[in-house]
Amino acid sequence: MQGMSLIVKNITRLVAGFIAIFGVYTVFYGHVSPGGGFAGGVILAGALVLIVLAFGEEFSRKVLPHGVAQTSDALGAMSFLLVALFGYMAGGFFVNFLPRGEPCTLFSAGTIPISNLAIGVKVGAGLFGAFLALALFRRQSDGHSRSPIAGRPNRGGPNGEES
Amino acid sequence: MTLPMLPYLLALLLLVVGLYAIVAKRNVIKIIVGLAILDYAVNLILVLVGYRTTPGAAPMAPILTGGMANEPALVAGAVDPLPQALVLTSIVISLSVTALLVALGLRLYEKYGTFDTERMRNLRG
Amino acid sequence: MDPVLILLLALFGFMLIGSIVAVETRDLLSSVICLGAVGFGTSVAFLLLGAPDLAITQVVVEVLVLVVLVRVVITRKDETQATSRSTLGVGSVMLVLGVLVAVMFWMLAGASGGRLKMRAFGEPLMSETVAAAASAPAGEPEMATTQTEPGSIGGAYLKHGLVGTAVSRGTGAANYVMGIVLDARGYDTLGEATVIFTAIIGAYAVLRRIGRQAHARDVADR
Amino acid sequence: MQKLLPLLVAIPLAGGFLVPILGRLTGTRRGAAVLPILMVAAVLVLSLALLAGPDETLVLWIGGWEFPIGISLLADGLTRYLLVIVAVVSLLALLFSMDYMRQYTSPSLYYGLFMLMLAGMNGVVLAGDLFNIFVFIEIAGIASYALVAFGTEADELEASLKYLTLGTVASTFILIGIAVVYNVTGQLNWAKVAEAIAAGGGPSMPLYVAAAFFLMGFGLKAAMVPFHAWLPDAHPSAPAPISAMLSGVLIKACGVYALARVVFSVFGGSEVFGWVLVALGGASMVVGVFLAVGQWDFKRLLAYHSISQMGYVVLALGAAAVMQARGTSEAVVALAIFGGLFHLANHAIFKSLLFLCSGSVEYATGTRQLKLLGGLGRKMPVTGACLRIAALSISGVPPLNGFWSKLIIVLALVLGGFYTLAVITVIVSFVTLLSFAKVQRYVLGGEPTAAVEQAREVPAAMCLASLALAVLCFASSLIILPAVKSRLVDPAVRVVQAGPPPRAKAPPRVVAAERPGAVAAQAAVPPARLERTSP
Repeated sequence: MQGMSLIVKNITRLVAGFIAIFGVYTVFYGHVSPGGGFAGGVILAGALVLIVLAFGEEFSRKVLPHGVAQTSDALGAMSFLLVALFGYMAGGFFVNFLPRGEPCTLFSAGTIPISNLAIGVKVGAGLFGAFLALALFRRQSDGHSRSPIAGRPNRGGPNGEES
Repeated sequence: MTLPMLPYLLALLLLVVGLYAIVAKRNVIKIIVGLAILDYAVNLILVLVGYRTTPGAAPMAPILTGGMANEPALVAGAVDPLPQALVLTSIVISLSVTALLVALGLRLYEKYGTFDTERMRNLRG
Repeated sequence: MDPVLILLLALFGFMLIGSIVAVETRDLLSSVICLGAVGFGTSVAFLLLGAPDLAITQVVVEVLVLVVLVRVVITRKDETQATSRSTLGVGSVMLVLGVLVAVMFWMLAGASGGRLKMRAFGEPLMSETVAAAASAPAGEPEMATTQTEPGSIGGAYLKHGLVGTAVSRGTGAANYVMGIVLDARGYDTLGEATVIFTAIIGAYAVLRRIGRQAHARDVADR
Repeated sequence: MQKLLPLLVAIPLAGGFLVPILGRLTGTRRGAAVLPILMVAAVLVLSLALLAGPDETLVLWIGGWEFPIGISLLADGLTRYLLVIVAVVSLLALLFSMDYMRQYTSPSLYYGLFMLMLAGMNGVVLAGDLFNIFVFIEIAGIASYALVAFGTEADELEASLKYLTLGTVASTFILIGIAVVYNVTGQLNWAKVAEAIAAGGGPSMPLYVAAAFFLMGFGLKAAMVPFHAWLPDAHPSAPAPISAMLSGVLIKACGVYALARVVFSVFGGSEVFGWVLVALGGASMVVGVFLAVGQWDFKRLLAYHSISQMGYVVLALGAAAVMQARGTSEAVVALAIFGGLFHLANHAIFKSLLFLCSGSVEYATGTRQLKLLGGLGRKMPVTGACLRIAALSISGVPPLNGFWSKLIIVLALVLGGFYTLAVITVIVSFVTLLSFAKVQRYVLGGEPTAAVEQAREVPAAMCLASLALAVLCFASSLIILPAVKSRLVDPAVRVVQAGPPPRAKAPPRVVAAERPGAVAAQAAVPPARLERTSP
């Protein structure tokens, strides 16, 4: 996929960082203000999607390669499960084992910010990966564009296993 | 049938529009549209269930601001947070379903060169 | 009358019209864009109903879905007109559905039901309280006689969820919705994260270039 | 003991998250199955330990939250019974997959989705909360939509699209039912919903609306007849071990189990619900079998039989509810429920065996058209023998398990006064026999056809999985022995029969809820937190 015009690229350069920061803010302040890990993760994915749309797919490989997106998707989900399992060791499945703190401050609510972070990473990486797979999926006939799914011919799939 | 029941009726009508799209339209994109409308309808019904009128004031979101001093007012007036938590989950689930549906639609387009399910073999019945 | 209700009814009207246009229009791109409009309408409705978390989430999800759908639709020329099923079959199905919804609404909104009646808009069960002497902690007898509990889980959460009591502990999260989503109902959220993970690897699986390998017999010969 | 409950979901979930990553890192093909098999074996051991444990209702409030706020996991007799069925079929299907899935690419995605589907089913069966049931049904559902399309051929994609569309409509209905229930009762925990309904004097009008939505939703998931359109497309399109999972356990865990739970344990299984279930079950039984007779696609034929056989289960449960409302003796009601649940287990065994055999046949010959097959009995002796056993079992030939469960259902129907239904059940059983006589004649009998010339017996792991299920076809007949029955099935029967909590006759017993650092509070558990336990 080709990038868009210079105007779009410049505006994206200006805006994408802010969108990403807003996403990070939404993730970290999920327990004191509206938002949370999921919304923040989608915003992060949105920032990456904007970069891909403006600069083209080749550029996105440098920002966040597809394999890394896939792996951090799974790792994010796994770390959320780990938060639950740490609670399991601390007394019970999903036990909030960290101190509650003072409400309305960043360091409060025990494990909730950690869970938010895990979900933010998981959703951001996962949706970006899904976007790459879906929006850049091409018919087999126009082989000039390299979709992330059909990285190389004769490769089994996105996992790149031997076929 | 008092007026306060009307929002539920309208949400149910939205549900019917979504079902109509799925039953009547023979196109993958229209099915995506129909399922999305279904999800909006059911999410709205859930949030409507939790809404609490605060006389003479805007509805109070279940988020504490300005320290613990405001907590009693919040408990007395805020809308129900539980349906909101359920809807948050439901939105994510419908997003997931849409992602999978788009993937299926793309593959079907690749096979048939159309989104029209009339031209696909097994989906006519 | 609650001004929120009037605004909401107007918004629902807009959404109904938008969704009908989205379903009926022949052009797929217009259909997708109308769907986006209905989605943003939903988001505004969430905001009106005191659910800013949902409004934010709905907006960002809608943007992402819209970007993907628009890309899917504009990069693929579908010359065939969107066809419909036979009018008669669809008509009869819709007639049945319409009658069903009318009957259901009548059953829902009818005053019958006594204690188990449908609560009207704006008056959820949580604003009522039930005597709950039994559920007061036995260790605090002075509370056991006077305690009343909200009528629903949500009400109980609003009351006890933040700081906690002897019966239930609190999360310490000022955003009650996040407190429920990530702590009290964290197990549901684990399920939710799993759903999205499943859908994404499912999409990868569906989008694989080559699904099958050489015929089984050749594989077995190896 | 209840400390173990989360592991039943957490282990397959971890498998689902880790297997795709490990697949990326190692890239081996056959090795991809090792971790899933170990994990499912662990789940099976845990399920068996639960089944062997004392018959009491285990409740675990997750995260130390308690009523009314938190989510609970709940394991009673019915749950344990289903957990074991799910784990057994999953383990054997995985074993079968090791060689069978070499026909497909990306095994790590396959095993990841498989584990997620298993996690979803275990989650549904363990959930003590209506919304939690919905979430885990979605996990199992989405994994199965993707698995149906795993071969990415046009047919499979279309079947998956149809399945996904109807499955999502079903989930939407379930969610509306949940919304109405929450509006009316203010509770989501189904035991508490049941209490609230009983306290309010039985289901009110709005609750009947909720029940209608639940019936439509779970009926769609269970492919009961007016809602069955997706199943004959979806089940045959999946890879054979997944067909075995879908027909063998998924429609049971996400459909029939949830249906039975909502109808019996929440709404109290009154006569109205009983007749609705009888109508759904009877229609499925008859329509399914007559549609199956005309099929020439091996797997499609099996899929129609799934509709028909699940009809038996739902019919038996519905008849039990009607009998209970009419005041028929408790023993007959228990017999009907036992017949239904016994048939549920039997169907899981013989239908997954049939699908695995169809997979073996397809693996060896490359076709599943009955007219192209023939003479496989000689070419593939093990698969042929397994197929024969399964076919006799599903058609209700003694001494196999299918005979006993059908006999018990017919017996219970006769004792309960449903003579017409009993006759219909017997007729459907004969038509099933006819249909499988056709399968045996065309697949096993006759001279080897051109497609079969080159066929040879499938690899050892596939044979082993089929043989294990064939042995189970004989072994599960033992359930009719009172000693085995009282241990394995009776706790589940009691759960269905007892209905919602107030009708439970057992005295309440405290099951200590898990609460970290609250030993003092635990010492004084207030009466509201007492949990119902079976005797």
